[in-house]
Amino acid sequence: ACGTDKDKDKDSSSSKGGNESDFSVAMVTDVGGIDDKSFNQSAWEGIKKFGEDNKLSEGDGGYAYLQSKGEADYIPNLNALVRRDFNLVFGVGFMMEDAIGTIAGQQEDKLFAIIDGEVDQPNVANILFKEQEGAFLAGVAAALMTESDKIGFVGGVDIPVIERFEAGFVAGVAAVNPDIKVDVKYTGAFDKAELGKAEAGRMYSSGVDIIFHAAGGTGNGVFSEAKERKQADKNANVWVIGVDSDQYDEGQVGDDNITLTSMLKRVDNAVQDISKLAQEGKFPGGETKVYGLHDDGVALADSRGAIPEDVMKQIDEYAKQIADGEIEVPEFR
Amino acid sequence: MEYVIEMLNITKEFGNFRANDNITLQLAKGEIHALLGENGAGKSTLMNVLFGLYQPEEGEIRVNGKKVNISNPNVANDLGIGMVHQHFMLVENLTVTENIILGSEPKKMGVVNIKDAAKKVAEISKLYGLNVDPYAKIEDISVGMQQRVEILKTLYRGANILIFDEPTASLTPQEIQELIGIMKKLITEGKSIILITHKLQEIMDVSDRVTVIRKGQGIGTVVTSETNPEELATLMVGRQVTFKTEKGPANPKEEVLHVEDLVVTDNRGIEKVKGLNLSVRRGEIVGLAGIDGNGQTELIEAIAGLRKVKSGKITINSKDITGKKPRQITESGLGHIPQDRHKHGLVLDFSVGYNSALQEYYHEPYSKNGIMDYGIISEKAKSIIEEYDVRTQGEHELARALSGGNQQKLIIGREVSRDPDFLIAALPTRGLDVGAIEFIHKRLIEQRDNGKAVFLISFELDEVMNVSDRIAVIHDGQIVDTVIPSETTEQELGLLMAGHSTKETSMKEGVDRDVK
Amino acid sequence: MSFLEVLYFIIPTSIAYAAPLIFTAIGGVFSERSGVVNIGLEGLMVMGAFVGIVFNLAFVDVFGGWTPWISLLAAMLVAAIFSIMHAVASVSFRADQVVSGVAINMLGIAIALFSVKMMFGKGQTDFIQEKIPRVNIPILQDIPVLGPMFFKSVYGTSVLAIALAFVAWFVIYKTPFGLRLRSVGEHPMAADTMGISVSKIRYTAVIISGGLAGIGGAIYSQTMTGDFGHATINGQGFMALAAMIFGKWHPIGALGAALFFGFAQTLAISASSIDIDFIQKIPAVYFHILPYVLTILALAGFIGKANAPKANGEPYIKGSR
Amino acid sequence: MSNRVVNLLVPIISIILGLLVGAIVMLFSGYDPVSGYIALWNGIFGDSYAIGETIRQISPYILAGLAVAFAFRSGLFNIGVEGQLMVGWFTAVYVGAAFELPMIIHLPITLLAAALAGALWGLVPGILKATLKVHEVIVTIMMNYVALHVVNALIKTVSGGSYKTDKIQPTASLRSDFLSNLTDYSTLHYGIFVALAMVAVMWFLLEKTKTGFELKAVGFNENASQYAGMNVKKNIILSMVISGAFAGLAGAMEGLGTFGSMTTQGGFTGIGFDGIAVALLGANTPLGVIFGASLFGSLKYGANNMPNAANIPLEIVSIVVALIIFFVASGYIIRVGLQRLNKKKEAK
Ligand SMILES: Nc1ncnc2c1ncn2[C@@H]1O[C@H](COP(=O)(O)OP(=O)(O)OP(=O)(O)O)[C@@H](O)[C@H]1O
Ligand SMILES: Nc1ncnc2c1ncn2[C@@H]1O[C@H](COP(=O)(O)OP(=O)(O)OP(=O)(O)O)[C@@H](O)[C@H]1O
Ligand SMILES: [Mg+2]
Ligand SMILES: [Mg+2]
Repeated sequence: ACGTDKDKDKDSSSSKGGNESDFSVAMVTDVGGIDDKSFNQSAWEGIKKFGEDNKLSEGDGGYAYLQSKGEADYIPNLNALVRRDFNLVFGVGFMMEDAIGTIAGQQEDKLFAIIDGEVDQPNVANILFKEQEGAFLAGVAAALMTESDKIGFVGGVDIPVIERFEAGFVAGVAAVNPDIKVDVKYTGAFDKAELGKAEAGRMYSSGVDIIFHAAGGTGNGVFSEAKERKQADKNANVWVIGVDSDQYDEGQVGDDNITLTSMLKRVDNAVQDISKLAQEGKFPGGETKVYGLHDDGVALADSRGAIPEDVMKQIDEYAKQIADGEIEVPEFR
Repeated sequence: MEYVIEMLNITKEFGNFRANDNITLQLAKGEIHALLGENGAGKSTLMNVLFGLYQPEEGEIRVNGKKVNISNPNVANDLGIGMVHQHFMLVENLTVTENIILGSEPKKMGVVNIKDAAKKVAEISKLYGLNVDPYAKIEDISVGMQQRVEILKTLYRGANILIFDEPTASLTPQEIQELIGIMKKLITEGKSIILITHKLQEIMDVSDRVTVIRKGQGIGTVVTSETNPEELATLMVGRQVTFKTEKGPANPKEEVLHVEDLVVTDNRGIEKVKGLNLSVRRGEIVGLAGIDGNGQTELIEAIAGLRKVKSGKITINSKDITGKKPRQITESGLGHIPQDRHKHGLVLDFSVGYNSALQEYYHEPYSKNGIMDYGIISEKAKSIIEEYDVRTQGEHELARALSGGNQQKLIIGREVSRDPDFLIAALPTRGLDVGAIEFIHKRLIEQRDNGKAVFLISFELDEVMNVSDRIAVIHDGQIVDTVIPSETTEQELGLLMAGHSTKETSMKEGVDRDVK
Repeated sequence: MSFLEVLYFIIPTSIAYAAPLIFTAIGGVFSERSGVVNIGLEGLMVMGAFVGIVFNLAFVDVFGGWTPWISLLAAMLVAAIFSIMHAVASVSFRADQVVSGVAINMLGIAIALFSVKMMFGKGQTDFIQEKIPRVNIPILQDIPVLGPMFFKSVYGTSVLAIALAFVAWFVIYKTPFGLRLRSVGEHPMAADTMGISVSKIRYTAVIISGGLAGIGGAIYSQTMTGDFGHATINGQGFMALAAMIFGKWHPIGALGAALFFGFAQTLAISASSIDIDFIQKIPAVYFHILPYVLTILALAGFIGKANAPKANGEPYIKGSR
Repeated sequence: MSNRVVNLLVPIISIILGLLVGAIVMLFSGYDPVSGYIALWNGIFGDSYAIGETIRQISPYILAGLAVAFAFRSGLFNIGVEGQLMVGWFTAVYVGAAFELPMIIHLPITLLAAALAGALWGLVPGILKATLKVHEVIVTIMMNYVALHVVNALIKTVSGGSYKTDKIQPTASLRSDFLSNLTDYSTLHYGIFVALAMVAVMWFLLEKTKTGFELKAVGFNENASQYAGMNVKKNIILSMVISGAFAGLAGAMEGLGTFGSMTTQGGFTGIGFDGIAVALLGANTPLGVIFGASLFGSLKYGANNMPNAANIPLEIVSIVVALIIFFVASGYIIRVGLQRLNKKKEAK
């Protein structure tokens, strides 16, 4: 029972000391972990940013996160945060849909948001991204930069999110040059670098010069392969397009870098956006907000000169058209 | 007298059980000193103490008059003490040489110098007439050979005090004769020997003095020439023991086991039983005499359904059981006391009780429609323990903790109490003391007198002669002759076993000496 | 890709895939030949992978091009020390060796991740700059067909791995230590009566297995991922265990088994990419399970049971029977 | 001290030792062990909710442990629990969602289906072992990966290209409002009773039935079993099948209790591998497995509260858990220590 008591004091203290303006937010990571260089990390950055902007401190009544070791931890973690009285709790990743659904049902007076997933509850805001739009630009970049006219896509497990990456990427390539065939492969795992590496090795050997990966840890293998080839032969023409966060650092080989660019998924922006809305009392409960190019939900990372100006211009051109809805990017293959 | 070894007032405890209670044993230089005692009396323990495997709680050990502390086998080796263990200490998948040099390998630039080692082994084995193949793998050679490897191990390390723990328990008569020869040779080489054996005749033949222990306590030491087997037996068991088992004449009835042109191969696919014919009738004990490796094992396993029959026919109670499953055969009337009690006879990690039900657990009353009745099983176990005098803490003790002797009694109890029409008893008395042997023989004869057929396999000629009514001699996978004990001699049997036909034997009388 | 090109891809890739497994599996051979079951290989590999990366990151300025190699040694050292825990438990404390192995696995990943958190303030390390390079072996690489298959752009570590198999064979079957090792794993009491210290041999063997598994892990992290995180090593240790058994507790056998796994994996990858319509129509899952199914089939092919060392898994207790 | 007391003391001392070393680790890495362990305690027993979740976490561990233990008892090492669990999970969810039946029929059928799926996954290594003497460890490891990929593919198929199966019908669910309310909205479900029932089943099977007698005999000594007329091959296969069935039910716990559906698995759940530790901590006996699972489950679950209430990283907890397992495994040395103490006492 002592546990509940402790929670209680916490509650009282936070409500006592806290003035009206303070609005606390927290998140539960999925199995990827808080620093997965992907959406968990990005979401956390968003939350920290929001916290700092509102002079919140990390901890109860401010902002916080809990990490999940496995699927079974989602509900307990969400619950723990709710009990610690955070006003808004984010669940990161489609895996958390059910968990959010359950808790939101039990705690109707609390606010929740889920990233990459959809839950039909009045007190839950759903956040989705148009990965396909960002991927489309990546495809354009690849198609414009390739010299061999052979491009590769390495996916992790074949799930809808990844399929959006694939679909957008392929469409982007086709938009520039329909004759380029994209070599699409799924390794069936997000955590098997050796497979990513072997797959990349195969692709590069078969003449592919640019690979876009959406495969998490498996993607590390793709980078390793490219870097080795670069290391062995400085003018080897091998490139990788990173995903989720800017993977420029992964691409460093001596003073070369094989990261062409990265397709960013700005979960941080979305998180801040939703938090603000909630703070202002405009919480989009029961709605689904889809963040695309238009609202900085996705973007291409700075290529650090790997992509020449003129090419950038063309890419921006496409970006504009997508943002303005002139190009409708497919979601499915 | 000058003693090379003196074990004075040794006491060794396992937990609060005293395996050795204030025992004294003195080994004179150049003598063969026999150590005699019942199963579980404490002989192996005492020797393991001398060899440094166990540390005694009390008492002291002197080597050549000097007090020593034998903290581990290394020390023993350095003191020139070598031991041939009761359960061989050989690594099966290594060669003879590898086993012998283990621990003190000759090296050439960090590499084991097998060639030289093998040469040295060959030399020693020649010197003592052991003729073992230095390159043979242990798992491929006979028990007798393995025994010699054990001896070689001690000699290779230059031991001059040798301990033999039941070396003859698993040897054929020929091998025993040879071993005795070897021991005598060792003595002439100035070595001293402690010999543990349950066979009083051997003691009489080779030993100079005998130390007898009973239930862990020293009974005393007698000079062999001044005693006789009867006295020794009485000393060790504490009561009179009869050797020549009393039995009336047999009155054989109809045939139970019938084997016809049986052909069986061993694991390597080599034919071991080659068109063998055999018949055992109710009310008789047929002994199977033969030198180890002439197809006995394969024959038994084939009858019991543990080994595939290549061709030929086996019937029990004129019911064809060729190629049937073990259980079908058991149910058609077979009882089987297997040759290897640890491999086939028992589940060592099962309790005495479970083991007592190993053959019958699956039917009533021991189990009813799939549910075991351990109550009844305990009852059965208790009665076997009671009736067959199995020395154990009780039916819940693990079979592993029993002495071989008692393990054997348990198996016999289990098989005999099922009252089978046809009982195979393979080496039923191996490693047992005279008391236990007497007891077991009585049981076999009892079975016969109840009109059952008994098939006794043994390497001990006197056992075959004493117990059987007919003796079938097996040689090279065939029954070469069948003789009546009262009408034959050990010599004749020996020759038959060696493959000579009866006719030759009469002329070959001269050879006896070699055989003996 | 032409058939030859396919081979030029499959063979080097298989070997590269196999190298970490070879080291680890042979480590397992040592441990289990001495009678100590070691399912802690996974955890030991994790240790190695972790130390390899961290050391590489820390000392790259000092050692430059040599860094990855010295990192291997560091990984070997630390993993070897770590494996002492398993030795103490299974030899001195008579622990159930499987449980102790499980503990090693849990502990390995936990310690590694915790240290990463402490050192980098995040869940995975940075990326190393000096990876284990691929080299072209002079002259040999020019041999037609074979050259490109075996001697063009190979990892030095792959060569080492194959060499190790033969060294291990030599040690186990030709040296006194090897003889004692085998005897202790088969019949410790016999070895004891011959004055061999069972514990000493078993400790040594387990520590060797730790060192080799450590190298295996460091090779993996320095060739495949280039950083260390919670998922860097997952399952390789168990694959190595499988390779050891598949190879019948024999170093050369383990080598073969590991190479087979690598081959099966890369075969599946290149098969899935053959540009024939009906192959492209085959659902990916069939290619994903292909390597594992192949392995099972291969095993079923080699009829006959792989005999573990007789005393494997049993603590040696004087005077017990 | 009587043997019973010792047998009780050994695990307790191991746990204390594990916690002690863990505390030292925390101190050295600048965390407060006291608040850490208070957090751990509260995470496990702190309130009805925590208790509920802890028990929920224990259920699959019990079944996974039984699976490993059962195979062990007949001399087989089943590392394949992980895979058997996954196919069990999927099958449970599929059958649970696909049909509409009254609960009294639906739930049992669903559980049965899960058990069968796991059994099937155990059958393969069983047959290979019995007929071709292929080592079960390799086959089960391989079968784990096959399960992972096959299950993911199946999820995609049955969900029409999605990453998640439909939710199961309430008639197939182990969820219980009663238990949930009792433990203030925890996800505690009836699975724990299934698990405990299976403990009883295993105990009965091994200790009371003819089959159990044979399985144990074969595990100890195949030759003697054959001599005693048992069908060794049949028993090997049977053992793997039953073991797999337990594992399949462990999957059902997740599918019908905790989640009610199955999402694409990025990797192994880990429950299967933890099952090995659970089983051996419990000395491969049914009751022991309950102990092992409780220890494992509660520590694993309570651990989550340490970052939450004392922000101590999860890894430290894993270290503590691993150490506890290590010390329990090393029980012998603790026994020796206790006996020494005894001797001293008697001496006085
Ligand atoms: N390692 C042990 N642990 C516990 N008790 C033992 C151990 N070894 C022997 N004992 C006990 O000591 C007694 C003597 O054992 P020992 O092996 O010396 O008998 P033995 O005279 O060699 O019998 P046998 O003639 O059958 O070889 C046994 O009855 C047993 O109760
Ligand atoms: N580990 C042990 N625990 C309990 N008793 C033991 C142990 N080792 C040996 N003994 C006892 O030692 C006695 C004989 O031991 P020994 O090794 O001489 O067996 P044995 O009777 O000679 O067996 P066999 O005749 O099959 O060789 C038996 O009474 C047995 O109970
Ligand atoms: Mg003895
Ligand atoms: Mg004996």
